[in-house]
Amino acid sequence: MDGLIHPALLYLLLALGGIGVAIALPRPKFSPQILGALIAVGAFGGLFLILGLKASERGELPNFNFYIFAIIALGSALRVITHPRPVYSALYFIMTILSSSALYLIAGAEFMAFALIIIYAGAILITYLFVIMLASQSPSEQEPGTLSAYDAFAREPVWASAAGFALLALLTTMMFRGLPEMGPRNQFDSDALLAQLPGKVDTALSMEGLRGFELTETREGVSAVDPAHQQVLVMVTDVAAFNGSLEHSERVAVLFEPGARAVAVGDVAWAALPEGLGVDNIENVGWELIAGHPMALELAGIILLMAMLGAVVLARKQIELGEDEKAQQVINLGGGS
Amino acid sequence: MMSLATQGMVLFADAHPMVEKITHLHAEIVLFIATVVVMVLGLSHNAGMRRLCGGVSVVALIVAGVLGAMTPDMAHMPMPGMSGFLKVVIAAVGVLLVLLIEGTVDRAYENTVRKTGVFDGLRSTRGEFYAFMLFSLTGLMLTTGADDLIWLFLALELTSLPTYVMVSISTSRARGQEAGVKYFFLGAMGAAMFLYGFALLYGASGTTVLFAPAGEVSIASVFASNGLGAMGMLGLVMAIIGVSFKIAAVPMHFYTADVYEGAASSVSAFLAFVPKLAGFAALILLLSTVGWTHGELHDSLPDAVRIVLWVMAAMTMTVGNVLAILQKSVKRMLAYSSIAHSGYMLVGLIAGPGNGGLLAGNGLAAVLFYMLCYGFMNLGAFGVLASLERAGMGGESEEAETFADIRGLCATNPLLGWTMVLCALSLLGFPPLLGFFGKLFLFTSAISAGEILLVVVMGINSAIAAFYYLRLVIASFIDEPTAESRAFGVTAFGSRVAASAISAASVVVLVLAASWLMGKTGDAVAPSPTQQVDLTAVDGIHATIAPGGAEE
Amino acid sequence: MHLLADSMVMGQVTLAHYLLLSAGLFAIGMIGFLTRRNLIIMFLCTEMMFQAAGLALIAFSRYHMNHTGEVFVIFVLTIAAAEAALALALVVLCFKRRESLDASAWSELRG
Amino acid sequence: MFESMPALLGAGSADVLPTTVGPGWLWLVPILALAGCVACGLCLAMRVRTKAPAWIVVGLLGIAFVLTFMGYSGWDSASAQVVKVFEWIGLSWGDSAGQSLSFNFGFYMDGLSWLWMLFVTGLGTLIALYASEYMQGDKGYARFFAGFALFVFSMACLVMADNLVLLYLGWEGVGLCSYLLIGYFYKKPSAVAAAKKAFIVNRIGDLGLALGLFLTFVTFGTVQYDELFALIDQGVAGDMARTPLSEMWQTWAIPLLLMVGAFGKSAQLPLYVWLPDAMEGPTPVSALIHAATMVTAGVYLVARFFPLFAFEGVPHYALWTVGWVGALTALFSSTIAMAQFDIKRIMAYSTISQLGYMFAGLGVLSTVGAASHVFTHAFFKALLFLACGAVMHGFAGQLDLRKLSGLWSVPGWRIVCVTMLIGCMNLAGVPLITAGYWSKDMIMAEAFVTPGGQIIGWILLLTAGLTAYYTFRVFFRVFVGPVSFEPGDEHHDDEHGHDNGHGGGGGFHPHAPGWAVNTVLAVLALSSFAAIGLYFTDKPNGGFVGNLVGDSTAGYVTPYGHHGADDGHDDAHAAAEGDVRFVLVADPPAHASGDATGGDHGADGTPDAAHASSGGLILGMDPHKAMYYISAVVGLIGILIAAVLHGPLGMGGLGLGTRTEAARSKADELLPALGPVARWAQHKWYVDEFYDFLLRTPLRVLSHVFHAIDKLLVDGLVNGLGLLPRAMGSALRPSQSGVLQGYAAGMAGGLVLLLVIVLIFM
Repeated sequence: MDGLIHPALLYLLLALGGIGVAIALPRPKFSPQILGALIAVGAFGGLFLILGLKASERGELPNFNFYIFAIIALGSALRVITHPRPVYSALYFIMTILSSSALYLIAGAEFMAFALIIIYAGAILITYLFVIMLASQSPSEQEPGTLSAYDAFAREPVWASAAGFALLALLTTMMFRGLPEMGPRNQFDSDALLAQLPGKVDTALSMEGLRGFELTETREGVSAVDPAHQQVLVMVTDVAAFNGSLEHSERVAVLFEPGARAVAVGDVAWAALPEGLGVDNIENVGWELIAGHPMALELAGIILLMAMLGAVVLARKQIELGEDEKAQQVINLGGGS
Repeated sequence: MMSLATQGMVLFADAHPMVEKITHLHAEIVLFIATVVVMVLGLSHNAGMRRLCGGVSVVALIVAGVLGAMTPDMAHMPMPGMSGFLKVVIAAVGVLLVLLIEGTVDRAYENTVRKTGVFDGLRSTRGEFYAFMLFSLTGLMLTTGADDLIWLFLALELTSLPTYVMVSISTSRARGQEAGVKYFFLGAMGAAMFLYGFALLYGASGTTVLFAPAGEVSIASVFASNGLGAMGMLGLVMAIIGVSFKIAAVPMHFYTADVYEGAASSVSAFLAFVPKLAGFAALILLLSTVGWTHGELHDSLPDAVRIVLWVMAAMTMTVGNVLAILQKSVKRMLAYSSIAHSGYMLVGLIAGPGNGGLLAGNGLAAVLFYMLCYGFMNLGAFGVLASLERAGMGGESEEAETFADIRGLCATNPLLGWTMVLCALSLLGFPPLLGFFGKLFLFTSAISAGEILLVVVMGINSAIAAFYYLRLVIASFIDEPTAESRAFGVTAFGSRVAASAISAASVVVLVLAASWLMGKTGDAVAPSPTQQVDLTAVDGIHATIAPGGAEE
Repeated sequence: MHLLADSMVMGQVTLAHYLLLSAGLFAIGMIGFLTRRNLIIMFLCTEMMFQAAGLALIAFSRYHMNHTGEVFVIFVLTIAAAEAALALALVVLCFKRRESLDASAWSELRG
Repeated sequence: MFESMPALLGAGSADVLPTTVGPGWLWLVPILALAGCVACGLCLAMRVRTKAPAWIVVGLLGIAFVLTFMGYSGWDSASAQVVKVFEWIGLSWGDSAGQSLSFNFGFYMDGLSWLWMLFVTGLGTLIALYASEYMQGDKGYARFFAGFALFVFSMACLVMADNLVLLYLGWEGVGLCSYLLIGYFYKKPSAVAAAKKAFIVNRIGDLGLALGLFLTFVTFGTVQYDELFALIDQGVAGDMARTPLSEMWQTWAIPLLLMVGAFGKSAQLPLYVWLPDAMEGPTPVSALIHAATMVTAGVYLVARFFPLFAFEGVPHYALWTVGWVGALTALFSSTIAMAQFDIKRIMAYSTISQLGYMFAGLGVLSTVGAASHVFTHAFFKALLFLACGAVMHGFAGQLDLRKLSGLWSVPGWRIVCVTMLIGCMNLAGVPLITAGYWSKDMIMAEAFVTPGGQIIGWILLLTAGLTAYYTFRVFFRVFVGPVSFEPGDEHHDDEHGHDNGHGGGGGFHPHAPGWAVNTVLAVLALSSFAAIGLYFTDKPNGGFVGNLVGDSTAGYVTPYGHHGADDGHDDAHAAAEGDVRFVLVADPPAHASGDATGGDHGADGTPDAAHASSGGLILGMDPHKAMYYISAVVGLIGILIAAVLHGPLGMGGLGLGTRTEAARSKADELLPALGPVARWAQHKWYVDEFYDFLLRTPLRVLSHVFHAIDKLLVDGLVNGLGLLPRAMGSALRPSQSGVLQGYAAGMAGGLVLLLVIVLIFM
């Protein structure tokens, strides 16, 4: 795994990217921004290409959409920092957010993908746009199309790009070095979660026509006891563990008589798990959020309250006494009547 | 058949750490309630009600301190008693900070109201100011007990976000806003750094839980069994560097002087204690996940982390001290010295809890003790500045700021003058004042950890510190008062003077209790007897469930 | 949505893709913070750095097959929103005083 | 484990002074001083304008002295009294050795502590009495006495402490008081600068002491003297394994660190620079703090830890450094003293020089000599300073010896003159009748018989001659000769009415000292003489000081046994105790074995043999005896030269008596043309030529060189210590440009650099 990208190639491409960014940053006079952006995106593209080749070698090529959205995200991120007009920067940032959310989707984080669009692109960035509109000098006053001096060109583009890409080089070096050393992965625990969602199990079983079970959590999953038939339905979350001889990994329901101590292969009646008896991403996230981090949720609420208060305090009229009031104040302080 | 019902209950209890956690949070809850009360009180049309804000805050802090003292130990933490101890410290210093902050914001406005009797709710910032303070203190208390990365992240943000607002509104001068902008923007960058570090820590370990009871997965247990790895190392170092923004350590120190100078003195005192303590608590927790057991003698951090901290500590001390020498403004000088003090305390972090051998100086206890000392002496020094004011432009009073402003203070105002002298000497580490014991403890722990070179650097830096702390002593004690310095009178807010004087008195009186206090800090960071990183536990998690069906 | 959703398991090479992207966003955000002098754009860049952390969290979350990372992202969003609210209020305040969004306009305190 | 130790050390803990419980009321001694400070603070707050603060302090210090004396009388010699007042810090983090840090507010009273306490409280009382008159009318009267009492308190803590931490507290405390009192005339920028210099230079020394303290704790696991010295006596460290000290680098490193502390406080090369400037303080302060007591704290520290300094089996780097630095300091500062015109500064340099003697004495293992010299020096130097102070006070701040002459003949100044003469005789070492002669000789004699110490001895001998010269130069110039003076330009804050002083001698009436000053001077003068008596009492045990030192940590490691007939002080005592065991590394084997073979005391029994092997004979005599004659002669020569050049024998000669001020001033100039003097008496040219080319020129050049070194190198070093951080600060200052993004760039750059470090070291 160490050879994900050859270090020399990695640093070469990163250096190229740095040069590209440095060129792309706005300058007062000659500013070949397009060229720079192309170089930078090309460098990133080259990196992803190499990674992709490596991935296809190992047979774990990511979804093709990944590459598209990754390049869009990086390209628009680049545009955020290079576009001389703040409004466009903010719009490009929305672009970055949107492509990020697509990447979230590719990674299977559906809830967060949509939350990102709604909260970030929808709420926060709109506020930004609003403030940019509010705070920019209106171009009509001056010659239309001119930029504020501080937007027109970048500060220390070369040094900043060098520092940024040095940081990127360090981060990637260490992360790629660290990847193969990472600990064993945890198991996806969404099925174990079933145990804690008795209502969901109940609904799914009802839909399959398996009614009248009393649901109880057990260590392996949910046992649904059918009092009438003296049957116990156990949903096994890890079949391979449940029985080492089974190689396929579909989830199955195991029906067997109550009171059976050990389950031999021969004693097991296999049945397919009812359709819909799985846990969605949103359920997982919700459970993790509510059951796993309830106090953090409260804390986030407190922070939002604080931020609201802070924004109100900051944005309203400050205690700046007008000239008359100042004069009055001096008299008050001095006279003391 | 198994007792399904009972087992179900147990499972349910396991799944809801809320019930368990909330028993540790009584102090924070009280503070939050007080925050809301203060927010509402501050909007009252009745001036008497508005003035209650300070009182309510003080009472709430005292109650929170008592509750903090009663906090049960968090057995799964590496240092179960730390949170409870720190809550008491926070409450104690917090009370003084509230007293000091009295009247910071709207003196001019309050005076106007007093004269005219017209209240304009839109222009009062009194109650909110206390609210922000209590928010921040709540966040600080939450930081000390963080056992989860998410929790730690949120608590750190709750600690710092209000301080950004406090700095911005602490004076109506442009400087306050400049300080606010710098502090906020650089703070956000620091936050992004440690957030990225947290993300990598999560990536390296697969969990956000920092510490968990034996047998459960936590970052600490994963690191203990699998090693840190490059990913974990990167995450840890980025988290450390990001968090060191809060403690104003090099290279994240740049904002310090500008912000402390731009903010009102009382807010500077707040900044020098609250975010700094939060930063050190967070650093202690983060470093505890890897532990100080990586050296040849099982007595140090992993090499790379140790060296990074080493460089940071040495640079921080030196940069803070050499820049402090050049300052004309006392506030700026104290800001740079605050950087230097962070450097001293980083030495304690490097030393770690010691290995229990000959002269097991406990560096973490030393850090906490030093933080306690620093809280008092620094508050006293800033408090003197906050207590002196003169009529400035536009009817708004100006606080004392430069060395020239406090010339001959011992002659013109002996109480404040001696407060300044005592606090300066204590900051210098002059025996037998409290600061001396703080340094003594740090030195001892560093020596016992074998960091001789660092101790020498620290010693040299303590000597350099004499240059500028003595200027404080000279200015207030030896120099003659000038017309300029005589223009400064004592503020109308007696509580500020009281806060400064109490701090100075603590610097002297607590010396007698130094032994007791050191014992307390030692207890606070005593390792949990049950906290053994169980190597088998981690394997157990990944082990598949043995076949066997329903168990008995 | 399953059209986009990748396979259930994210391998290390795929993770490397995400990490490269995340680190790239982080670095670009930092470069932007250092070069752009408009206060709003600067803050936008810190948001980008937050976003980079969010992307890494999602990728790790997938890799580790648990959802803690996703939950972390929710909180990151919360904090980003809170910071944005405060930052924008502060920027407006500053703009009112100086009629400029130039970060260099605020450099009176120094030394 | 014992086999690894030198056989000599096998005696076990019997050699440590047994500890007994001392009188519980001993805490009154420091507390009385502290009470004085508090009372003066109250007077200051209540703006008391009377002399009440002085009387309070004099009274309380007097009581403290009486109590000290009572305690001393009740002291069972050959034991160390331990008084525990309360436990200050008691921490433990484990059960094994070294896992606790505890120390008391408690006292450890052995001979060394008693000796120091006796003269600290005694001199403190006397000088407070003097100051009651001297400081009269000054605005900061109460402030002065508050600082004064606080100083005595701190000094008492330093001396009486039974642990290193309390000693450190006292150490810093005396430094602070010194700082406050030097800066007493805070309106004078020079005084403030001097105060700061003193403080900062002392901090360098304190750093050494602090590191020594920590290292001691690390090594021994305790800072309590009784435990510490028991461990040293057993020759083991405080760890579980009881590692023999002779195998540990700490054994020689700790003394080196402590030595740095001692050099700072006792103004030795190169840390002496603060002491001459410290004369900016009021004269009583110079007398008490910067001559008699505080500056000897370094000697005390080395003597206290002498068992470690002279520990056998490890290199004695510290001891040799102490000896050499002491000797060089003595020579160096005496040459500077010769070129000075300010009499207080001359006294300051002579103090440094005499402190050099004490350190040299310690370096050649003569703890008794060093302590004796501390004791006698305390009296005569305090006397000299107070006499100078009286002159300064009377002549409106005039301290230039070119502008003062013939005070002997001014009415009302006779007591000052006589006492000054006594002081000068002591300092110059007038043979037989002065205590200073005996104590100085003790050191020199030891130096000559100590292997490797001969050069130190010769340096000290040369210094003795120079000392005699410059001492009497002052005396002859100021007190003898025609009456002529020019008042200084200083108007005291008091209401003495010297404001007409500017008109030269004509309208100026020197203000003769009052009863308090005269009394104190007289008492001190008598004490200086009486100090001789103390040497000769109880002779078998080496006299009063010898006894005391013998019954202390400094004496329990008694160095060579060998002594001249007249003061066989520590020898006999040492023999009785049977612990002559520490020898210098440079010691030839013969000598070592002589000492080492089971308490036979070869050196004692056969002094000549031992000395023959080490020092040889001088003038066919035992070096001790020879030294008595030689040093007497050297001293007298010095006085003679002074008399020739500056006194009644010189210039115009005894009978000619018409020398003018101008001529006398000329004599000090290096101008080749001596003008009128040349015309007066042809035959004086020889003297002048000799003076100029053979004696004076080289010495002037030498002292100029040293002075230049002093200014450029040493002073520069100290200033540089301040300059370096400032330069670094100035270099770093641009980083704080105030630009938000500049800071962000710094943070990003720092992050990158630290990550590079991680990458390298991971």
